[in-house]
Amino acid sequence: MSVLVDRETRLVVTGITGREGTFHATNNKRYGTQVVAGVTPGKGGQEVEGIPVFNTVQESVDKAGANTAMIFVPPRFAADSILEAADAGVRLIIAITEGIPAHDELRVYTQLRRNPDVRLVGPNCPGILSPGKASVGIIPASFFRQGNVGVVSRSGTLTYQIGNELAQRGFGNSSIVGIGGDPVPGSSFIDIIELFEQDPETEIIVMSGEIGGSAEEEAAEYIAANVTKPVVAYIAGFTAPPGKTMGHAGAIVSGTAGTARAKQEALEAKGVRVGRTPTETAEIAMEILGAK
Amino acid sequence: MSVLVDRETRLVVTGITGREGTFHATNNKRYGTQVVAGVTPGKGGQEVEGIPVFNTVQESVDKAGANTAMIFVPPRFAADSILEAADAGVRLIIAITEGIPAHDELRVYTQLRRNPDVRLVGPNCPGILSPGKASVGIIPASFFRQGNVGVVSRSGTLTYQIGNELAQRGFGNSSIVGIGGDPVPGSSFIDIIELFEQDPETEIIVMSGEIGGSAEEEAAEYIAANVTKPVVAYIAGFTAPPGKTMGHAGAIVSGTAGTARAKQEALEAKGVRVGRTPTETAEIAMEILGAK
Amino acid sequence: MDLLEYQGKQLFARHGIPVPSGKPAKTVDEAVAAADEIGYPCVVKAQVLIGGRGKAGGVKIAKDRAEATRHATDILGMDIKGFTVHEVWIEGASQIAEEYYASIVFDRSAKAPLVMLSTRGGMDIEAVAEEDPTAIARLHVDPLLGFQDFHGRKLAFAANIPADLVRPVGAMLTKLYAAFEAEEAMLIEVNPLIVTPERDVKALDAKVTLDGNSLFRHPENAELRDPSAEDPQEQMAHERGLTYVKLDGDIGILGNGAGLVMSTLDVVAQAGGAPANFLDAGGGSKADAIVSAVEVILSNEKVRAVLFNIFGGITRCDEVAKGLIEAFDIVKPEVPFVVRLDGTNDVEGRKLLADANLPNVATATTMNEAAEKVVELAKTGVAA
Amino acid sequence: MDLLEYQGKQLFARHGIPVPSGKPAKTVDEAVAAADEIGYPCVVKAQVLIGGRGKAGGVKIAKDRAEATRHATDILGMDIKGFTVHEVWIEGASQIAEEYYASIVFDRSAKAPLVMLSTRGGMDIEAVAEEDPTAIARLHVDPLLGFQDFHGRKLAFAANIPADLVRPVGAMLTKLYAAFEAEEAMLIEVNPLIVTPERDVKALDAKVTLDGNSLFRHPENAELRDPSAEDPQEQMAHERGLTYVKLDGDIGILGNGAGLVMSTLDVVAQAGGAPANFLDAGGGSKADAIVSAVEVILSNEKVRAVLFNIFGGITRCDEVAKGLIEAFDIVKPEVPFVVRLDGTNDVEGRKLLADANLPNVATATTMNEAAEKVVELAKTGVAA
Repeated sequence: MSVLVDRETRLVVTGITGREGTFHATNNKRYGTQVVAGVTPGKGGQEVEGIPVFNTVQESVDKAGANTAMIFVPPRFAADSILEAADAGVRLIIAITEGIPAHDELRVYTQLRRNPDVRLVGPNCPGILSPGKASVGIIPASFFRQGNVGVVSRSGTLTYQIGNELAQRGFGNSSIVGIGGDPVPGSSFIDIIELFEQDPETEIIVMSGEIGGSAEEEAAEYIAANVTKPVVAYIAGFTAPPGKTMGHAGAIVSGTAGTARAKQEALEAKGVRVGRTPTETAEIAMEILGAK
Repeated sequence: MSVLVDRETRLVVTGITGREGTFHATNNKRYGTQVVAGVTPGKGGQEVEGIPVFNTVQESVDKAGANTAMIFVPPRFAADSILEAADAGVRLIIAITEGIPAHDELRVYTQLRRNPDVRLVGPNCPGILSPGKASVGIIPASFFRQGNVGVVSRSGTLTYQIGNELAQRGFGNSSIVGIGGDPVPGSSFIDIIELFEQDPETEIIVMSGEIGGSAEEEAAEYIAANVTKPVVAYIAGFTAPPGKTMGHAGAIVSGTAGTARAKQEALEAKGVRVGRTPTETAEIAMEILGAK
Repeated sequence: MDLLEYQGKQLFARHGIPVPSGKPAKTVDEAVAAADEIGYPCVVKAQVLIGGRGKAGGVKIAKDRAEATRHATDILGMDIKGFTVHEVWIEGASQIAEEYYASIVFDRSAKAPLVMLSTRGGMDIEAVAEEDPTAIARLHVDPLLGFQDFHGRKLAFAANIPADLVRPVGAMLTKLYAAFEAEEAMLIEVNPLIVTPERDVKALDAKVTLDGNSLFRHPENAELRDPSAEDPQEQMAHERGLTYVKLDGDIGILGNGAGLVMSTLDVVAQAGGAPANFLDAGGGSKADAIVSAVEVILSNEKVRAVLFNIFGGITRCDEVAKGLIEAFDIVKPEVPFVVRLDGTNDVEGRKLLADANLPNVATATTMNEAAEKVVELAKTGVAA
Repeated sequence: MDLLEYQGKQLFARHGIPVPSGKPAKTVDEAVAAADEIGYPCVVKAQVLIGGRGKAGGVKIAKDRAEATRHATDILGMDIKGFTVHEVWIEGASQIAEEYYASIVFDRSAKAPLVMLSTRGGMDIEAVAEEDPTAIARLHVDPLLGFQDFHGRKLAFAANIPADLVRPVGAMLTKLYAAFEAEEAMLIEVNPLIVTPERDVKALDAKVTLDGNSLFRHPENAELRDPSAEDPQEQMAHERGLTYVKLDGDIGILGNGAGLVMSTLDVVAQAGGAPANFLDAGGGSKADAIVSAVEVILSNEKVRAVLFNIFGGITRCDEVAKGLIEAFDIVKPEVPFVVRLDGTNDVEGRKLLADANLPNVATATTMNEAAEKVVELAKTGVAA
């Protein structure tokens, strides 16, 4: 088992004819993901590396049976592309695009929330990897192998770093889910932790957070109330000075709330162990798995 | 029993300090309805005929326990007033106001539909009367008495006409519900017929429709599939020339669909008897009740 | 409220929707001056609030000034299905490669705007809809989310618009929707939406219906109502805040509430009579509204008898009686009246009427009885 | 993107939000001319992207020209918490009867705009929030429905705004929300929102943060970025499309992905070092981006050692290695580098570096090892 993407995933890639879209769609396909379609308006009927291209997401659903969409269009078109995928009946939408206007994200989130059957992961996320089954997005899949650690992270490269630390210690992953660091992520830590809790393959959950917002604090409450599996956390941004933007819009620190320290304390208060570095985080996970 | 309004109704009247608002709120109270509050922004703390006035609907809910709102504000403020009532947790909103812009109605309808706990009746409707229990709106209540005929109607005065025809023949009403003739009514024939079907006091349902739209045709389908009680219908507008507006925005005839004839045929095809005049409609109802 | 074609095009232009340029004209001189300014060939188009003007000879191409003069002379003053042409619109002739159809309708049944697109424009779209419903792509829009770019693509691909036109046609739909929403329209229809040989997309016609209830938010649109295009009686009623529709018969009808008035028309027709009008005096009618209503009804010379059918709710019967008494004092009608009063304050109203003892006014206690009486009076001048 | 006060007020004015009139000035002469034009008394206000300028002496009332000259001279060039004042805003002095607080925040936690209103304006709102949270009325808005009139009333009554001001304050909130939405703001704050003795409502201050990602839709706002208000290194980075934040330490940091870079700062700090900057080279960094990044990092003279921490995903390690080699060729850095490459094409990247044999470049296989090495190098110039 794993969460969200697996051998049943039938992926449509919007923006497939762009340079990056082609590169990563091809990578995902090569990994073994069923990439059944691409969408680029006006290029319907073409093919990209053997993947048929359609004019609309609706066509990719009707004709190629797509059930998952990866959004790879430029930021100004991404909200429209996500709404199109949802309208076409796609149940899981994974938005890689970085730099989507925050108000676009807000509109999309508010609209999608009205349909509980549709799940958005991202935007501004590296995607989802279920090692040995399917890779959707830009996670360098060859570094990870199948196992029992579920990883959920707001940061792309930090996800790889932590996954890699685990891999070097011999641990594999059920799934690695990047939820993105944008102001309005489609899925929260809680949403993904809930899935890992239900996933039989996952034995331990590693969550990687960062400064800004309150998603980690909310996850702490949720974990204490609902999660039976061990959770280990990492928080980036202890060194960030207050009031400075650190690249993610999600990383605006306002006052004390949202600091790395506040998040660490909130998690530890609920019994979640927090590693001080990616390495220490991996070591704690290892220790817990060893102790089981 | 009865539907929607009864002795449990705790009414707040928005626009209570207006001339018509005061007149009808007082009338409703005199009939026995629990009129617990009025709302006029800036006039909180005043009283209207012994009814306390609040600044916001929220206050009327919090302090006077209002559970039903009657909207009596001028058309340009009505959409806002309906949304305010819904936001304040009022479960039943009865909008009397006539002349609300159609796009306002559309926004309100779309927003309220997202909350299945809130029901809007109207706008541009005469209100709801459950004889002997409560009267909310402008229906001349003294003409009607308690009984077993449920009436639902798009037109105000036509409702009184039909109710009166029944009363003259000795029949009373469980409830009389005006749904209004506007482009986007909050409740449809189907919504109210569903309630009458479940109401033990109601033995027969009279629906009064008119030209325009397709609400009567949709009701015919619903009745055939879901209603066990006898339904008698009346349709106004056989003499209306196509393409002419007859006062209600709801009464724009386009082509053949939406004509009185088409509605009559749709209803009769599903076994619903249609009276040619209000008098004949009352006679059919009488005949069915007598036959029972 | 329906707009004339050129008013619709001016509204379109405000929202950045490409339309041919043109000028309105009310006289032949104005029309020829406009044609000279626009250049030849140009099109002289009758401005009337009714369809089918092309077939009726209300749209003509002018190659030169002589033709422009001739067409303007022919069309101005022309009668099209009962509507007199008071104005023409002169516009530059467009090169047409394709004729499409686009519209946005306030769909009451779905309770959402419905956007439609077809490549089969330039003809009667209802006939297309009947003959081949799949030729028209349709899409409902969530009014709180609004029209999205993908909606435009979805419609365009579904309607088989050529790939190079998907983007401009989608952009046109986006702007039409923005106009529909911003101007609070009930209908926006473009037939034909043309493609020029240069592959530009333009609205060659414009049918716009606005929501009369929203005009307080759109003062510039409220001014567009063209009284000269309305029937004089309807215009008088409108000025007095009454809802009045003129019909072909000889029995004047007044009631309160649109449903009851429609029902009254039906009952009168069933009794063998022919209603002369629909008149809804509205909720809460006061005496002076009744006076105005009587004046409007009697301004139609065909009227041979008048039926008042009132069931009081928000309207009080005593107010109606007072208004009727006052109207008789002012107007001194020569035709017989039948009055039926029921509902709020009916006892008081009936007593007022009885005390006033108006000439030629009969009363009735039911709607059917009232209808029968007035039909008889219209035929014979004597109540049955 | 933060706006200066006067830019925020000009944005407000575009949306019909009442603000005092004024003029910006960059020199004392300009300031005095503006003061003469506006009239006395007027206020000379430092324009800096940092709060607390009042306490720092950056806001002064001028009764006459002599005072205006003195204040402009004092304030222009002044340092406020590390920000140099390059510009002042001269505005007419306002009569103040009441000072309120209003703001709209893009609330990430609730995923909805949060509107706040309080009668306790003119002071540090965070202090008010801590001392008496009930003094601030709060309301989340459904972004698809938008701000409704009743929201304004609800907030105004909840904040105990006097009855005569409920309508104008509500109208102000409606306009602020319209501006928030139309301009795609992340924050709009008015503190104080004043009531004049004539009971007019005005925005006496304006704090506006726009969403940098949306500027392509707002070209007029994109032009407001004031490079002179930014740190020179940050400005250089911005021009080159890099996300760079200057910090106080001496170890230059480059990584790919904000999370990894933040983590790198933490690990360096834990190892006893002090980072000189945050620099995210972004996803898919190409060689020339790396060259730019090295230039930006080294333009900070405090930097004594540089750490490259790359975990390739969309970024390919060979591209990073190529960029580093090219940068050494162009910039010829004098400080030592530690490079850690993992992820996509890491083998190729490491080989390129090994073959290039750059002077003063050490490699590391883990993040911790890299951090320890660079801290040691910054201290001693020699790797541990």
